Amino acid sequence: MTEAYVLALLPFLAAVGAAATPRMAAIWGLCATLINLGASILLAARILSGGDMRADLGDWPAPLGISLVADGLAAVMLSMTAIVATAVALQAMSWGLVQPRGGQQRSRLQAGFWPLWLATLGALNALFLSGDLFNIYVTFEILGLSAVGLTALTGSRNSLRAAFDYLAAGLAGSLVFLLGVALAYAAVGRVDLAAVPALVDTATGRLALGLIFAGLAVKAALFPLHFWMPAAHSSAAPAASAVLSALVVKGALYLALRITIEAGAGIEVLRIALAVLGAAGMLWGSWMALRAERLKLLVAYSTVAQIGLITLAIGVADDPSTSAMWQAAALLMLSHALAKAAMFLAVGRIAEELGHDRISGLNRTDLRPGVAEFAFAIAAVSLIGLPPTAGFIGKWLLIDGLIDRGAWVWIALLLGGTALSAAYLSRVVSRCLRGGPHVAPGARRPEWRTGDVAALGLATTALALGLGSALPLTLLNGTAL
Amino acid sequence: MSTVLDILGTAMMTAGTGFLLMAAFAFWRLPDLLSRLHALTKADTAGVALIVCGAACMTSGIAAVLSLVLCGVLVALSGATTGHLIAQASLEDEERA
Amino acid sequence: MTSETMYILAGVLLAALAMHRLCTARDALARILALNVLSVGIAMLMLLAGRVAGVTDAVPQAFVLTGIVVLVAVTAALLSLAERISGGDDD
Amino acid sequence: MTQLFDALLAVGIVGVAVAALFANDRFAAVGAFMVMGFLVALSWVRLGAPDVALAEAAIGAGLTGALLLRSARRLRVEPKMCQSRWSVAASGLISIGFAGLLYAAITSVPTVPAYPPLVAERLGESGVSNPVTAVLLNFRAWDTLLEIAVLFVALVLVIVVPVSRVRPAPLGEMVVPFAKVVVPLSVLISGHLLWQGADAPGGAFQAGAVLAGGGLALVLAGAMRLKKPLQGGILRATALSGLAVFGAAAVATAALTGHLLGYPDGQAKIWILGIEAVLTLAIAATLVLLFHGSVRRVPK
Repeated sequence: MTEAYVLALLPFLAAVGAAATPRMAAIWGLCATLINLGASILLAARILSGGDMRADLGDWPAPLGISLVADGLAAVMLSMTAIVATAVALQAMSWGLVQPRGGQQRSRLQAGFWPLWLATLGALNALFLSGDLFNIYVTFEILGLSAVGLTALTGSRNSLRAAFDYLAAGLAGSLVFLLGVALAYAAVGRVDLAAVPALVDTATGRLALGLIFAGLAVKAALFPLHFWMPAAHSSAAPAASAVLSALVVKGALYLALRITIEAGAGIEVLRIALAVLGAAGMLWGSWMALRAERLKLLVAYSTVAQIGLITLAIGVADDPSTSAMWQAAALLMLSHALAKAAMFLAVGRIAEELGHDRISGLNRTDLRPGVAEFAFAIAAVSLIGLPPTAGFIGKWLLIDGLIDRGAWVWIALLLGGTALSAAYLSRVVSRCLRGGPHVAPGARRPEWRTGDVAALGLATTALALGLGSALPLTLLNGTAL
Repeated sequence: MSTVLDILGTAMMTAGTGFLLMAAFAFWRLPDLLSRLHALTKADTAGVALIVCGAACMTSGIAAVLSLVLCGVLVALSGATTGHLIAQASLEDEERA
Repeated sequence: MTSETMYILAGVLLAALAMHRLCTARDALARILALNVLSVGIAMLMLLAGRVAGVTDAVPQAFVLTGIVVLVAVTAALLSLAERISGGDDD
Repeated sequence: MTQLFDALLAVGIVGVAVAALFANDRFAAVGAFMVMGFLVALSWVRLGAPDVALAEAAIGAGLTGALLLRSARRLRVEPKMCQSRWSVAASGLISIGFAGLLYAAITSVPTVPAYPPLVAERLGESGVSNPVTAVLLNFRAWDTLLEIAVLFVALVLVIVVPVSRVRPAPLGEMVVPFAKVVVPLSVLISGHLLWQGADAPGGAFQAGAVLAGGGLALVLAGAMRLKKPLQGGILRATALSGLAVFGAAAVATAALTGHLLGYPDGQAKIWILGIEAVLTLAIAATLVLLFHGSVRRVPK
């Protein structure tokens, strides 16, 4: 479990280092991110060869102590985080955070970005590894605070307002979650994850689960509790938006999936509620994305829609001991993280090149589409779920399972959501990639930057993951149920 | 002996509580800052001092009495100082206005 | 009615009143206050849930202590964001 | 008799909470919130949880109250939006239903906590005899480490989003003598709380909060001006040292025993006291900085 210890602890230590020595912050950040990537790969390899791992911190067995649990699902999430983290770190290294408006402010942003970002990484790792509900509450608080810090970094009026609403909503969500934990403690007398199955038996326990899910719904920006999210995600700096949208909301979604797996059968009402809200969110988010005028806002609303899709997948998954449909949700999370991070990084690059992010002004005659537009298009293909991307495999698993059950209503909703996502994403892609008359013959191409490598690399990973989806599926299959 | 001390202590604590209640009432009813401060600081300090003395009568052991006295002294010190600070701050505000 | 029941009622009322205020208030300070009151209510319930035969369980006590410290940190962050928005000086 | 006291206290808590939530005047609301904190602390003493009561009085009521008071004047009062009566009524009804549900849920099952026998069984191995300290710094030290990380992130956030700084009080002739008494006392009390935390109510968080109170007295008296980069730097380094030292201790324990935060046999008390001593200073520094805001260089 050395890898798990490294994953949980190293980012925090590096964050302190980055905060203490602002000039070296980027070096701390890059080193920690790379070690984090190595550790997560090692951990995944260990789990593939040796099965699940478990460590009692301080050698105090649960429920008194806290256990770190590393199974296939956790390994998939950790690797996803590490890959996106590497791309984000590369981007932030090469490009800074915002359009520079003054040396001092820029350096302050740089100095603030790395500690906050490393704390986000550490909180995510700790969350994915944790086997204890109260411990998870604390990781949520770190995650919420550092994500808010990332939102507020640009210092503009809009981002500060969005950050305040984000933090207030996030705190309300985690307090509701904490109330759920308190009730869970009242119901079964302990708060480790292994106690979740027993919660289903009593009314108090079911109310506890309901409150826990309500808190998670706020944190994951599940429709109709998504009100804080589009503003926060669209007003942050691009590297920060990528982290917020690709990773931070995944923390809550992961936990929702984990708890439904642990609880097994017996939470039918909750599952149905999740599926219905998920479907509603998918349709609403898609509709808003269709009407959005700014590119960043479109991508942010597309996140609302995709969260809806993932929640729908969590909701319709059967009892995990009998069916493997929950793996579709995990795979969709993975592909969404890669594609959405690529998309936000690409959008940041496009906006930088154009000087604005209005969709109507995307096709400029004096500028040819560049690498960023290409990355955006690949990411869009994965988000829509066209073969051979990971998004396709996820949706295929989901629809396959639904066909077996004959749940035609859900299938229709899924296909409708897919069609809508194709519609709003092609609004952008068609404008970006259309050659032809609107590009003047001598139009320049944007220069290559190292930051482009990050966006393109992520998008390609999302594409390649569809071909190599056997690997995450093998990992997930090993998850003990 | 102990009953005498008990009665004395209870009486002092009751009186102290009365003082505190009066301070609260004054804070609620008096019209402006300075008169509120005037009522609050004195009645508050006296009330806490009485309660401390009353409690000291009812406890045994020098350690408990000492910490009680410490509480009383701290309240007296900080009450006086903060009252002074608030008054001075309001005076400065008035002069500036 | 035992003492425990009365305190449980107090905790429940704190949580519910704070929720109501959180949903209806617009003022930033009022919302922050409501969140703080909510957490006190939750802490009260957590302590009482762990009270059996007149003894309070030590583990929820530790939870509540952690919660208090976490909340003061988040409150400070919320207040500094709110002050910055009110201040009107964005650089 | 005690039951009457409990009833009065419970009613008082709810009444003051209503005042804190619904008062029109901001200062009255914050004042009521602080009074509520102290009453709640009193009720927790009654419930046999003195550690938490100390923390609630010092941090929950005291420091949070001070923070709110600091902001109450600075925050712009937002114009009252005309909320429809129906939505307020609906929210009220939902809250009443929620309260009923919550009450029924809490009281319907007799809780059988899994922890007390485990804590009792393992307390001897934990190195301290105060069960709350044993849980916080040994059994569930990972929670505490992450909690310090929360403080760290909040500090970074406050530094990134700087606000205008606290104006020291006008120095009157009473302030300096007062600070001369209070600051040494706060150091003394915090040291006492830290040391006694091993066996009796107290510990790093309470001690840190008391020390922070002394620090704030210094700042408000104008005796400690964080404008000087040196003082701000020392304070900031102290604040950062909490997470750094706790994290380093975790690494060291993993290297020594193979278990993250598993202290070597028989040395638990030394490790716990060492970590707590650093945490006390770090928590105090963090809280002072959180209250005071960060150093903001105004270009002039």
